[in-house]
Amino acid sequence: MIPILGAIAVWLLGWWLNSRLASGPYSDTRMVRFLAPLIFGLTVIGIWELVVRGLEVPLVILPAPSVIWVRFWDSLPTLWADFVQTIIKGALSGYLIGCGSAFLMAIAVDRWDFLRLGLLPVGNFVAALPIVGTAPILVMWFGFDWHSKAAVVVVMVFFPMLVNTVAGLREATAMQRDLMETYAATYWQSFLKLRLPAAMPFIFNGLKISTTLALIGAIVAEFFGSPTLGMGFRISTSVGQLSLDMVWAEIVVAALAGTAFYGLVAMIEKAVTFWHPSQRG
Amino acid sequence: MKQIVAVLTVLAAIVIVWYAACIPMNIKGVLTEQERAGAEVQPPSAKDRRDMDEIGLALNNAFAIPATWEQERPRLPAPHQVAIEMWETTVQKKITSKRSLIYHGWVTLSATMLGFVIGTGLGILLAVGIVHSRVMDLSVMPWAIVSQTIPIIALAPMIIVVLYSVGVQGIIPKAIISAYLSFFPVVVGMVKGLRSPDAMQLDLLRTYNASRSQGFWKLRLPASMPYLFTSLKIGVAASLVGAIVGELPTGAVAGLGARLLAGSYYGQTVQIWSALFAAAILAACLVGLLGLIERTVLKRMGMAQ
Amino acid sequence: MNTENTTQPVIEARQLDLTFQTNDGPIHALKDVNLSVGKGEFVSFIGPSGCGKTTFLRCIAALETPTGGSLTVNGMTPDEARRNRAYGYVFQAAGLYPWRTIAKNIKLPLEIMGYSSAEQDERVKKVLELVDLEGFEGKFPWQLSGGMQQRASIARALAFDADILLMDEPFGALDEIVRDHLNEQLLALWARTEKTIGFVTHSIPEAVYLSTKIVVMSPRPGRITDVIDSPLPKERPLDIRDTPEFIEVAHRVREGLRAGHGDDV
Amino acid sequence: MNTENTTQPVIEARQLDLTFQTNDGPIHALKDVNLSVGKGEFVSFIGPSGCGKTTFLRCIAALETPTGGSLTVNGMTPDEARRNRAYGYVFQAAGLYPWRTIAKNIKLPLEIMGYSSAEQDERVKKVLELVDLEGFEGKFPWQLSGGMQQRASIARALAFDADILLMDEPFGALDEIVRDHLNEQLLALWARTEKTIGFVTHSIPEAVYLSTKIVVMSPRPGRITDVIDSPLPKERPLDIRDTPEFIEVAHRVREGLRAGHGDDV
Amino acid sequence: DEVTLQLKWVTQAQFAGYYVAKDKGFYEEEGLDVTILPGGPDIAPTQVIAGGGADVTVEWMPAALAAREKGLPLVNIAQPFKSSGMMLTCWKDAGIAAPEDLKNRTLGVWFFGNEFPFMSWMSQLGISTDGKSDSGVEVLKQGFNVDPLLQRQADCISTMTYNEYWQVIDAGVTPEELVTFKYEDQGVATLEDGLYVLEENLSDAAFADKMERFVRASMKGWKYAEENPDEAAEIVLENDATGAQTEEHQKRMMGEIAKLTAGSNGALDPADFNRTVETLLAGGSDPVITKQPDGAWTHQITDAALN
Ligand SMILES: Nc1ncnc2c1ncn2[C@@H]1O[C@H](COP(=O)(O)OP(=O)(O)OP(=O)(O)O)[C@@H](O)[C@H]1O
Ligand SMILES: Nc1ncnc2c1ncn2[C@@H]1O[C@H](COP(=O)(O)OP(=O)(O)OP(=O)(O)O)[C@@H](O)[C@H]1O
Ligand SMILES: [Mg+2]
Ligand SMILES: [Mg+2]
Repeated sequence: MIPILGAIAVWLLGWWLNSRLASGPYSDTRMVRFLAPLIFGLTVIGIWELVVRGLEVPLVILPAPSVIWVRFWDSLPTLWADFVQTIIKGALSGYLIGCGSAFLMAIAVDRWDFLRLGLLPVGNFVAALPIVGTAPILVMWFGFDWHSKAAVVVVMVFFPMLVNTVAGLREATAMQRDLMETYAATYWQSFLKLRLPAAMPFIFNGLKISTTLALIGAIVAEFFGSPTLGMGFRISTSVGQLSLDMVWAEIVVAALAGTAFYGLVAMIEKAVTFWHPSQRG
Repeated sequence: MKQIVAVLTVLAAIVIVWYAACIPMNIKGVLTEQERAGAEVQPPSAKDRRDMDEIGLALNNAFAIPATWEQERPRLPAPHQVAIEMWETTVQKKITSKRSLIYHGWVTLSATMLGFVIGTGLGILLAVGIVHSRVMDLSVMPWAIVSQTIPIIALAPMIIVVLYSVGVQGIIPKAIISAYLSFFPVVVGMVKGLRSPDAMQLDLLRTYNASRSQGFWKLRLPASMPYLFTSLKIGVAASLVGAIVGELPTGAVAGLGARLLAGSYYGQTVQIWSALFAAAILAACLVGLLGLIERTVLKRMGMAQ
Repeated sequence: MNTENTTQPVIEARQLDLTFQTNDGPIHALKDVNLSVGKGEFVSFIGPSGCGKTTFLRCIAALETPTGGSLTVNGMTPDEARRNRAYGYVFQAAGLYPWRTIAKNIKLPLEIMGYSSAEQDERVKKVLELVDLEGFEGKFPWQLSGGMQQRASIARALAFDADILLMDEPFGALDEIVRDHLNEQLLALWARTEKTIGFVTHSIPEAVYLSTKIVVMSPRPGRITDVIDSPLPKERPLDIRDTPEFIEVAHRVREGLRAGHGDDV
Repeated sequence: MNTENTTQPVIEARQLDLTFQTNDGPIHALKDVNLSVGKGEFVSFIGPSGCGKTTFLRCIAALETPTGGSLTVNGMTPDEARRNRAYGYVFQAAGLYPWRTIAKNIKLPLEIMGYSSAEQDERVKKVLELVDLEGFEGKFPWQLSGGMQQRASIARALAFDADILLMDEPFGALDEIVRDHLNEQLLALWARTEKTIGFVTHSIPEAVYLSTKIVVMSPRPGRITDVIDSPLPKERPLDIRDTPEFIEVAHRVREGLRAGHGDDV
Repeated sequence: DEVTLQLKWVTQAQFAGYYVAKDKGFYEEEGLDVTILPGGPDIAPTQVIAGGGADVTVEWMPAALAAREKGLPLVNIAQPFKSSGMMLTCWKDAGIAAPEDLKNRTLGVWFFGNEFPFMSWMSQLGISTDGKSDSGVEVLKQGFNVDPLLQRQADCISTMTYNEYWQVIDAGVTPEELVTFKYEDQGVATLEDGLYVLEENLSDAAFADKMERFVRASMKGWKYAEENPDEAAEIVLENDATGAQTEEHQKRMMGEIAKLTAGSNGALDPADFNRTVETLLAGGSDPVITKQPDGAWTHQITDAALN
């Protein structure tokens, strides 16, 4: 009972702190933008810990954050090896190949209207193929190692990236295009000097969406066959062994890696599209 | 019109590439079968063929090429095999039959719809909270992004077990996973949409001394409609994936996910592919339906020109 | 000179100051602004871009909070006046809600202020006549030309009985002929209703033609450089613009503007 | 009358027709347009909204293809002239690329046309002086006021040596003082360079002040209702606007406009 | 009384006894209303029972003992399966004839708690599982089908005598092309498909009574299934909601299952238990269990149920 009351108290405290921050004089500063979510996260973790302890939730159902934390530090080498296998080899290579080829394809689609009309609807259809169905097929085709994971990631990120880039390349306003016309600019001149820069916000949107997709794709694909290594492998094996603390440690790694990856792309975006109103605000 | 021609051309190209791809993909299996049936195959032993180049094999054993489109358990089924399987499991089966894709599609669809309704409902509520409360905006929004980096699909089995433990079974666990996946796009889209009124439109209401709820119903909500529909379309596709994922670990009970699993379990590639396509067609229909609703609603609101 | 002293001031600014805090440092948008506007006056604000015309109008309507000095409207703070629904505001762009028909757009303030449905219909009919838009009730904004949209937005501001009408370059996007026509109509309306009007414009003839008082402003920091009380009669046919009085006032405004402009051309 | 007959026409339209096909049926944007513009002329187009001014300018620049009649530029088709880089076009909105600094924006056409880097720098410097924007080379468009952006976009059109300058309401968004100043500068530039200029405006005084020829248009379908050759001398101080000749021309333009406007006010 | 049974895997003849007991009304006769929950690839039955989602579960003993060490006190109350059906199936033409030949090969293994017998066997053979070498094998986490073998991505894969082996055969491979190593023959067999409940529940007399009736009816179902394999297979087919199972495969599976249940009347043979524990304790560097389990089985239920 006391831990539950404690949990409620933690909740009220976190909320009160954040309300103070949000309505306070510094509510627009970077500090608050960083602190508020942190306090929120800590509040959630505090409640989690207290509820798990208070209700005596069994370890095999939901481990407490402190237990996960201990497991995380004890298993760093394993987690690192899994991270390299899944994120670096599987997700990252798939991300680069997928986004790269989608970008090239987008240029072709942009160049030939026929392709845009024909390929995009088909592309949307293919994008709707659920990953849990494609992953086993790709594992069958590309083997058990990271290559098949990269292939799954390529399939997952290709179409979101394609659709965004194509939309972006059409983003330049009629007036901006007309200006290029009056200069009698060639296709590639107007591509490089107008359409590509104008497309950047969209391209980055696609790149951002793709970061989380890549991560999820690489992990889930490991459920359908893998070497005895990797985050997806570890998660499913650990569930079987009832090592739920290990499962959550891997999830922490996934969340950290995903956030860092997303943040990195968002930072590059800020630098590249500094001129866009959404980045100036 | 031009669009139809273009789509058909692209489809034709895909089908041709697909048929061509069947040859190298399936040639090894076909040769093994042919060898067992007594045909003369170059080279004769499966072990020798193991590391050989598929295209070379196909050229050396050209007689086996037609068989690559007719295998019972191919690595890559030919388009017509998938089409026939889909035809047989939809049109030619009673829809109440457990072998009917329509039956399984319906099972998945009902979980999808429930999850979609829950997910969008929560998503919209959260978006309203974020737009109206700075505390929520500051503290919750970043975590909504982090939540998407968690491989929920990997957690699906655990979620289902945890729900078992509180006595929730059947359609609900699937719907919850599907709600989780559709929730995020709706939050992001609706936050954007509810914030889309420009300063002038907001100031106008201020000069009228309108209340917050009047501002919501008369300005923010209608202004967010186009965004809502865009995110609903993304959300419904995600919902479907969620429902299918939720069907996997609960065992091959029913639904398209169970079909995928069973197909995979018994090496029935044709069945996997037809379930896959059924899922994609279902997604396309849902998105198309939403598009239709979008057009009528926006037209009635005067926002489609 | 004619109205200011005879009636109690509706808008009264004393040493008004407003500084915006931005990432590039503070911007002094209004400095030491003193102005007194009597009931039923038509005040035009004119000045180069960025001199604070819009900002001043927004302060009056309580959309911006001054950082110094005092400002009263009908003897209250602007915010109290806002809560009493004292203002009809016409923004520079028409700003109609695209999902509402013209009639529904005009009804928007009426709905918010809780008018009965019958009263709403009646008022919509009346103001649509006033701005020559009968027959367009059922149309959506994008089905109208820019000029018609602007008229609809004026109708919206007239639909409820605000004492004070604030208009921020309402005719900026229109061509001269349409503009002349709307100017005439606005004057007629003003004469009929005795509203107090604050009007921002870039056009010297327009300012002179419409106003009882012309406020010339200059930027960096935004301040009032000249307040000209118009000697023109209340009754103003379009060709009053060729009279010597008119040309003289226009000349004075132009001089005031030029002085304020300085190096910034 | 002064220039048209002495030089070979630069722009020659004969029975020009343009119909847009839209979902609501065809729109007849230009009908039977005949116009001949000689080298070095300054032609203004004036007319109510939607009368086809922009469309005609776009036809000249080969951005729109006429559906009937003939149009030659320098004796070639507009498209050939475009490929010879005959045009400098200034759009109604500034249309600077937000990811380029002012200097880089002005360099854009120069890069495309393959000028050397040294030449680019030199020209940028020259045109920035011309439009009074020295010191702003490194700024991004959104760091400048609307008027400055518009001037930068004029500088961009002047940076390369196009024979023909087409300007679509370039000063629409500016206040009167700035506008006067830019009008003077444009006239000076025109006198110096002997460019042929096509200029769209809504302002009668502006049209009369700048042009050697004023084309009055009217809508539905868009057509030319009057072509007025200005009797004003080439040398035009600002106060020429108070001369009787000026007022007379302005009056004729106003009458032409009013006739074209008809019921559409 | 209501009883929820969690299966280890999808609906198939492997669980025929329970379906027969339900279908034939044996549970009803005992006054039980039994709900059978099928399992799946990522459902851990131990976790389900820990969360209270089921009263009793079908599980393999290694996983159950591992869970017990993790602090989840599972107790075996009945053991319908006498022998193990697990084996390793290899290509003969890869040159594999004896367990020693496995070195330097690629092997497909099930994980998710099913890897324990394999790990024990390898450590008994002195073969490491860290990758291909003269003294080690490369282990793949195989999915739930036999593709890795058919596609020759692995030289050997895990199969069950009653299921995956026949899928390989169904794919057109002849038994002569294959070499199989049954865990039973290698002396590393562990007990499969037993019935497990939570220890604390057993002290509740009402629960114990319910389980007695449940076990009695289930064993009746099993024996009925052994005697009428074809009918049992059809009952299973009727209960399969996916419609993916084929009659032929299920009948054959039933035949194989009958061989595994044949030697058991439902009561656990302590000798089998001890052999399982020994095998697991021998499990190399990362053993499944580290100490002799205590109280992991009981005859309390079977004694009451079967006598
Ligand atoms: N919200 C704001 N934040 C920061 N600075 C502002 C803000 N609003 C206006 N300013 C600045 O205050 C000054 C006055 O702006 P204001 O809009 O009142 O000018 P204006 O006279 O209406 O100009 P225009 O004729 O261009 O509409 C300008 O320098 C402007 O940049
Ligand atoms: N791309 C187009 N498709 C269809 N109709 C068009 C198109 N461009 C212009 N129009 C129509 O052609 C007519 C002439 O348009 P145009 O833009 O030339 O007018 P304008 O004289 O420049 O008007 P404004 O003063 O408002 O700029 C208008 O009725 C307009 O609606
Ligand atoms: Mg303003
Ligand atoms: Mg135009």
